[in-house]
Amino acid sequence: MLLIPCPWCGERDEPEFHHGGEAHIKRPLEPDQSTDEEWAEYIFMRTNPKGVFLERWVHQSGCRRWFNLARNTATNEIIGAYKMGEKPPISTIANKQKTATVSNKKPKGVK
Amino acid sequence: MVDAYLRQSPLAHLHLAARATTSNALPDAGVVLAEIPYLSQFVLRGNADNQAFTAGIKKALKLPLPISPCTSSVDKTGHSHILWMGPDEWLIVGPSDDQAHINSSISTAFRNQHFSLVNVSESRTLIRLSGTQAQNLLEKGCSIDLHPSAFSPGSVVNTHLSHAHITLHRLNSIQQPTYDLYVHRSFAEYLWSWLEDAAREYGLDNRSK
Amino acid sequence: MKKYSIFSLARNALNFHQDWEKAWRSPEPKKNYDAIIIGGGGHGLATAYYLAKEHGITNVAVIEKGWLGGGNTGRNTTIIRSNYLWDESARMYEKSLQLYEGLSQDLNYNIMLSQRGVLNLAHNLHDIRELKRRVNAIKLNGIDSEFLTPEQIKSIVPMINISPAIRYPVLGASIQRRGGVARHDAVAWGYARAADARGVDIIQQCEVTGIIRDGGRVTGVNTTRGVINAPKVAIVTAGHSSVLAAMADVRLPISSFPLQAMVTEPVKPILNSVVMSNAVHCYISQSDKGELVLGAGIDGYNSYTQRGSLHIVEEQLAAVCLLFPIFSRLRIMRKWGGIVDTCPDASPIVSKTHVDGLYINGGWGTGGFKGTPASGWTFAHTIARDEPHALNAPFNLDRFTSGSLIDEHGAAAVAH
Amino acid sequence: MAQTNRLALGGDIDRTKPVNFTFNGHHMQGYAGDTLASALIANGVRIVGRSFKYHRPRGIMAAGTEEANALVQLETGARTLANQQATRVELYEGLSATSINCWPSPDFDLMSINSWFHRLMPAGFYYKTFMWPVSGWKYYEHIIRRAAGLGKSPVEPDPDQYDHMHVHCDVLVVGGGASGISAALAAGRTGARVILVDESKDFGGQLLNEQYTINNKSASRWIEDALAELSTMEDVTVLKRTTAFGYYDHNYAGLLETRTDILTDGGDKTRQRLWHVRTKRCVLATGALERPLIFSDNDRPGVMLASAVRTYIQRYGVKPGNKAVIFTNNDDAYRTALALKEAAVKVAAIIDTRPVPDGELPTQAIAAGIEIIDNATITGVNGGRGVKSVEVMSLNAAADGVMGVARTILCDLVASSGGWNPVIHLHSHSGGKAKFDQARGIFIASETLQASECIGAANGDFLLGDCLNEGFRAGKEAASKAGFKKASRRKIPIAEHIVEHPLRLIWALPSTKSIGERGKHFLDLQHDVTAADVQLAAREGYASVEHTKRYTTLGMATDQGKTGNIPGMAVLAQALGVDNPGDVGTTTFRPPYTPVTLGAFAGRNVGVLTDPVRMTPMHHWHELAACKWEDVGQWKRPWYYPKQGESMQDAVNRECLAARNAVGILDASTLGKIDIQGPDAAEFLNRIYTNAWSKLAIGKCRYGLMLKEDGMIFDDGVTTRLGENHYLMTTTTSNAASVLGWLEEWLQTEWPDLKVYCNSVTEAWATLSICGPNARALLSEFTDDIDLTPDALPFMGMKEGTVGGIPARVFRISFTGECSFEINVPASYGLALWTQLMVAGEKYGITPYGTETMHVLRAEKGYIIVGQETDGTVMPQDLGMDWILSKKKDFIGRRSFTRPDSQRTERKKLVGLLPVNPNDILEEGGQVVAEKGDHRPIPMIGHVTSSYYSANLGRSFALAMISNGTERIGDRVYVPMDGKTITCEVTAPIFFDSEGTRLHG
Ligand SMILES: Cc1cc2nc3c(=O)[nH]c(=O)nc-3n(C[C@H](O)[C@H](O)[C@H](O)COP(=O)(O)OP(=O)(O)OC[C@H]3O[C@@H](n4cnc5c(N)ncnc54)[C@H](O)[C@@H]3O)c2cc1C
Ligand SMILES: NC(=O)c1ccc[n+]([C@@H]2O[C@H](COP(=O)([O-])OP(=O)(O)OC[C@H]3O[C@@H](n4cnc5c(N)ncnc54)[C@H](O)[C@@H]3O)[C@@H](O)[C@H]2O)c1
Ligand SMILES: Cc1cc2nc3c(=O)[nH]c(=O)nc-3n(C[C@H](O)[C@H](O)[C@H](O)COP(=O)(O)O)c2cc1C
Ligand SMILES: [Zn+2]
Repeated sequence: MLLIPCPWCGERDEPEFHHGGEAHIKRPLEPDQSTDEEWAEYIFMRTNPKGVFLERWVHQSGCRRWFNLARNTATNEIIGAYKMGEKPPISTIANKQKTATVSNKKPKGVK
Repeated sequence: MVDAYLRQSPLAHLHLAARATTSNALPDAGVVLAEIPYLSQFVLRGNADNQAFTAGIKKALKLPLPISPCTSSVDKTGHSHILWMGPDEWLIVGPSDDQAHINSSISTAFRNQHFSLVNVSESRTLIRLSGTQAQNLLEKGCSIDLHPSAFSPGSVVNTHLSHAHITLHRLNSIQQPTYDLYVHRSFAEYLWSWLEDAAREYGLDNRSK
Repeated sequence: MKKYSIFSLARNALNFHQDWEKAWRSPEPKKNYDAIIIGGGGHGLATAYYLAKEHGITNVAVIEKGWLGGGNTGRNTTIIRSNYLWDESARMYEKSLQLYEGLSQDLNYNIMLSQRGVLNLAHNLHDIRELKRRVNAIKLNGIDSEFLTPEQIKSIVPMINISPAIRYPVLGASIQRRGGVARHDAVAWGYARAADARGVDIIQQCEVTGIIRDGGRVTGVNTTRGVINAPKVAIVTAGHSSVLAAMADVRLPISSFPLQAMVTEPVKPILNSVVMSNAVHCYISQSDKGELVLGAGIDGYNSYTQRGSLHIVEEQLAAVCLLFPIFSRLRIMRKWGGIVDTCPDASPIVSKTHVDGLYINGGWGTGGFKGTPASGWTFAHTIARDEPHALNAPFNLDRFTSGSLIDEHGAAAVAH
Repeated sequence: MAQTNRLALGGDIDRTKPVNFTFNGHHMQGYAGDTLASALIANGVRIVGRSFKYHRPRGIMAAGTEEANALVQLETGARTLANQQATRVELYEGLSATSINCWPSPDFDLMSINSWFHRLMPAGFYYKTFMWPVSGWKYYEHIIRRAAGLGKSPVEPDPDQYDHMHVHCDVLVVGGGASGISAALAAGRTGARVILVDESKDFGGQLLNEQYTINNKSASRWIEDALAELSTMEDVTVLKRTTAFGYYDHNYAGLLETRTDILTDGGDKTRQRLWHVRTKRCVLATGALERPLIFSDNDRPGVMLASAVRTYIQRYGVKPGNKAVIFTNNDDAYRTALALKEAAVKVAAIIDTRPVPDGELPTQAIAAGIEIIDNATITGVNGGRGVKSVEVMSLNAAADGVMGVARTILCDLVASSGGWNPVIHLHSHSGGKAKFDQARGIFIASETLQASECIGAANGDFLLGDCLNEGFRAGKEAASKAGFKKASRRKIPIAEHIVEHPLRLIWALPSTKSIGERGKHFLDLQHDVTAADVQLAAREGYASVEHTKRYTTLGMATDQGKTGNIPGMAVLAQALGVDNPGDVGTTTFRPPYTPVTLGAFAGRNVGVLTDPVRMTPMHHWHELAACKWEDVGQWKRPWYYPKQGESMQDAVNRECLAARNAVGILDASTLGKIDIQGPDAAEFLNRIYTNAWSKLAIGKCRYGLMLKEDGMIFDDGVTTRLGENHYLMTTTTSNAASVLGWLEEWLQTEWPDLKVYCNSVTEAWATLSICGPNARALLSEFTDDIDLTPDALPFMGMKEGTVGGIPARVFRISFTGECSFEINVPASYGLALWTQLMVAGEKYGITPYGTETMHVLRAEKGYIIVGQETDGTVMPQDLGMDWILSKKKDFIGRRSFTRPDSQRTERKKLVGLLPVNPNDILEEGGQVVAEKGDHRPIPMIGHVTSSYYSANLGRSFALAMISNGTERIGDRVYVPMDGKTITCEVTAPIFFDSEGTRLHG
């Protein structure tokens, strides 16, 4: 059971939260102008990385707030929480990423 | 046509008063439970960063709006509270006859402010829990750290007690810790049964108000 | 491949079993193959087997980063059934069940298919309506399926509590009598042995770290044991689908979640069928060794840790105690987790990709063990012919763009 | 039977308290403080049970959690327990135990015939056979299954209660041996919150089995003092009989505390308590488990772990044999020889695999006059039902064979020691890694993912002084890292040390013939896995340690390989020609450390507390009215109210007629209600709902559909404008929480600029819905401040006022097609108003109706139910609801309408179905086909979503989703059901009052 740091309430047990999937997925501003592919990308396609993952959670049974979390999906290590609209804690992530066991590296094999 | 005495709290049909008097008095009961129905309760939503809003509330209710997470404020009588529910959400609690007062004093406090006040007095009932084993009892179903160093008097959290969602408020009592459990009325009977069941090993005294 | 039989056992016994040959070789990877299968789970191995058997393509490597069968194939609750709602699914899973029915003989490896019947319980009116919808659809698709009353359930599962007084009473169930369980490891090992016998190289302890492309075409893979070339590369890595697809810039609608299972201490036979319930989430069967095999719900967050949360297990075991109060004193002996790759419509992807020569098979989520044979069979066809078989054509990747999803959520919630 | 093997002196047992028990029906006696195992030994019992596969006689091999052999069935009836380790069962008065896995008795077991065929049954033999004939496996399996399992499951419900506890601490110390106690003391002295647990009933770990001194006092005094000090610390919790069974992410541990023994009716005490501990730091002082030596026929009753022999003597005052042979590769086992000697048990010899055992302990043994046979091994154990003698030979130079002549040594006890394995299970549970330490021949913890540390014997540090030191250091450090830095001036205790010489690693000891040819070298005693099986696995290519495990089932029994795994892996390494067993690795350690009952996991969430029953304010009225309930999520809703003698159909018919011809009343309190306020509320609704909201007048209601981004229907409901910036949204019962969540998600994550607040008021209101021609008359008796005339309060209007003196909102919304009034009153008045309406309504024929009638009435009108007509694959257009899709604005899901699949003409559409025979009722979930036919598969064109008999129509009818349905109106279609196929006509999905006159009436 994860221990999740709500930016407001502090660390609470996972069952108080609900996972909201990948963070920073933007809804097309003009859905009508988007192609079927772009629309599918927005609704369905997900990065699902093994390594640092920027994800959304809502403190459902607590303060009812949505927030973002940077977590390593290979170890479940939590790197940090940040509020909606804030930037991910890039430097901490970069540090941790070095130690993260695996991540979705940019493919090396592309010729 | 419908008499006020027909009003029914969610635990009314359990006849707690009758049970309390018939159950052999438990002088050493580790847990004391009571329902305190019909409190005035309002959900207040607004922007905590807005001075005008926080000041306005303080003026209207003569109570500061608790801005720090998981805290509460209480008036001198000890009967009115504002509980922090979220960064833009509070639960205002007062005696049962306070509904109109709370409603009008806040509604008239602001003009052109974006806020909301919703009367939820009927949504939840209150179960008050005390006794030497109160903390242990809660720990059977609640994952919040209730150690006094982590959950001091006045603390308030929204959380689970077993399968029920509760707002848990530790009162500012100097003696034994006393906890107020706000529970949605549809869950009240479940929660009460759960508490009774979990309290068995400690001995239970249910006092009706 | 030397044939297994009671006679070969007796013969080898004389020599203290010194002379058995290896079930599969452990060859060094060659430089070039006609096709590379990434992932030595049941699906990958089955794909290789059918490539060799059905399509004569034997210059094939299965590349496995760990030990073959060690992914979800080695950690699932082994429920096999074909009672799916939509025609597309029913056809695919029925093909699979039919292949399963002859698999021990086909592979000359006893996979211990035990068609002891799979029950899906209904606990409310909505469940009943949905189950009946499924039962009817399945029957009209020519697949065996029945609806049972609580009393009929009791006659098949005497230990279940059908009291109407419990919190979520058992109101009915669907049963597929041809459904059941099989030895999961044997499925992987049997396919591996049979594929190896047809010339497939199974390369374990070799992790694919990159997919090499030339223009829009695949040419091979980078691995921890060097570059291996092939004009066709197939990803069959279940929990790791997204990780591998990302190596070729292919985006997938997949998320990977922990899914847990557990076994109790072994007891004398007491449960002869497979019982599943979605409303009070649990699924349970008893293995031939005697332990109860129990599956939990999925954890609600992406993770590759092969561990899940304790509270999920607690909820699930409370459900077991509701349905089987007699099991409360039995003890869990071991619990573990797998990584399930779930699609938004709870149906798999067995498909070509926009990269020429790159194929993807994944998204089987919580229910792909039963799909293993048909998955391999159709995927082999897709790879060999560079076009899908009619059975897997609907399970293409494009459906997320076109909207023609095969939504198995509505009726099934979790599909094991 | 007398306690023939009870020593005259010694042991932590209370000789003044005899305890009676039975084993396989024989009456026996032990003492308070005994385990079942020590009592059995005292009574001279050697064979406790039979092994799993070959049904070989098996005795007691250990004294603790690592016991693999001595499993019993405890008690009978509801409280029976399967597969209990005799070594962990504390003896209690009246205990009754029986052997498992044997028939008729452990001494004479018919299934032992299996061991005759053992050569046909190597590892994995079943994969190679039973394949012919094709249908044969069914029968083979049947027979094989009968042999399955060990003990028996109870067949009655569990009468006991289980409990959960959730606690937090700064330092969790697992294991209460020398290391753990020291760590807890050091941490406790800083003022940190500490929890110290040990699985046993006594603290002390290995100290209890030895005679050490610490700080110049006996170890037991030191333990006593330490526990006394800990008990004075306010924030320290000490739990005995408590096993840390799992260690999880983010420093979360599961503990299982055993609280009542099996016979006591716990009363108010729960049998077991599962503790959930969230700790800041964790000290794992879980000790080490001795591993056996692997030699030919090492499973005979009488072959035991050397340390266990010592434990029985020191702690329980029993002797497991009369003449012992010690077989060891290390110094520690010499302590057993000395202990035996002291207890006046003959020690025939110490057989040491090492060439020159010359440490201090061997010297003491020689001084005690014990013969030491060095560089030697046991090549065979004689005595099928218990050790009678051993064959001993010298090891050759490579230690892979034997030489010289065999010497037979008479004995009835073999105490074997192959070294110690640190217990790193918990460390591994949570993702920690292990590495092999060649020098010491052990796996120890390396990287951890948690804030944890293994110390003492659990870290391979076996000397007492080191354990104490490390414990103090680790305890202090953990507390300090958790923020408690208070220094203590107390000194670290000092213990005397005997320096031990290194062990000699020979994993499978050679015999006169190759392994597998003569005798059996058992690794996994419970599953009968031998060294030959592991070698076979390696030979056949099941060479990964994980393959070997699964192919042979090594370590997969209830003991999870606590003694057999590491030797097994080493044997595998050897078979593969790998020098370092670390390269082969261990299999994964998984929770639970020792088995945990399902009941403990479930805790209090069983029986009536399985899940909350949500109740409306009128719940108990319905109950008194003897309604039948429908479960909707956690809610109980009245399904129908049968009168005496009425069938369900009778009741529903009566309710339906009353609602259309008189007045019906429904408890609709479960519908979700969301209060929406703010200047952007209308804009928000525009985006959330498919239709337009800006122009809705105050006091008016409007129906809305909510979609997900994929264009599929998610929820529906009526929203009312209460004020300028104030709306009240209603949702379906089951989606109430998800809709509020949905609104918040969009507001907080996508549109934070919108000024809107949403709050649930579902529970604040009781909702009483009355409908039918007499509804207005009834209601008008209750209100004088709300004008109920159609003009003043038309359909889709709302008025606030009082009803029965209670402040109320009255909505003219209808789900039945009748003129209806939805009355919302504060929840606590709901029951009062309901009761009054029932009284006053009697003259109007008021009839309470449940969800079934509601469903019939709405279906007659063609109103959909989300989740019944829809299933996540249905768009508004499919229901013929294009009218509700605004063309002027974007809304959630709209873009998906233009995806190719949304445009397909053959999509399923909502239609009505009328069975040609009006008495045929279709099955909900029935599949619709276009042509009659018995062939299967047969193409399906859709399915029946709702189907009822309508008393109002005097016939059956149904709603269905049918491909191209609208085009098929007037066609005949068929619904094959069990036994018959029903012919239907496709109609428009409305059957009653299609003009809506009643609605507006
Ligand atoms: C607890 C649990 C219970 C389940 N219960 C059931 C059930 O009852 N019935 C049912 O039908 N299904 C069930 N499933 C689902 C089923 O297990 C899976 O769908 C199925 O086993 C998937 O098989 P696979 O061969 O595709 O994947 P896997 O067996 O997971 O094989 C994928 C392989 O790819 C390898 N791999 C990954 N990355 C790389 C790389 N970079 N290079 C090389 N190799 C790589 C992995 O090591 C792995 O061996 C369950 C799953 C779980 C976890
Ligand atoms: N000379 C040797 O070869 C040798 C070998 C091993 C141990 N020892 C002796 O053993 C002692 C080591 O002390 P120590 O404290 O490190 O270990 P210990 O074995 O004395 O204590 C460990 C304790 O942890 C308990 N435990 C283990 N797993 C548990 C779990 N999951 N939950 C709850 N309790 C659990 C055990 O029951 C035991 O009481 C020393 O006295 C040392 O001399 C000597
Ligand atoms: C159907 C099935 C039955 C199992 N039975 C047992 C068993 O009897 N004993 C056991 O220790 N493990 C059993 N396991 C679990 C495995 O030991 C192991 O935990 C699982 O394959 C996951 O691998 P891992 O724990 O090594 O990660 C079983 C697994 C499955 C899928
Ligand atoms: Zn919060």
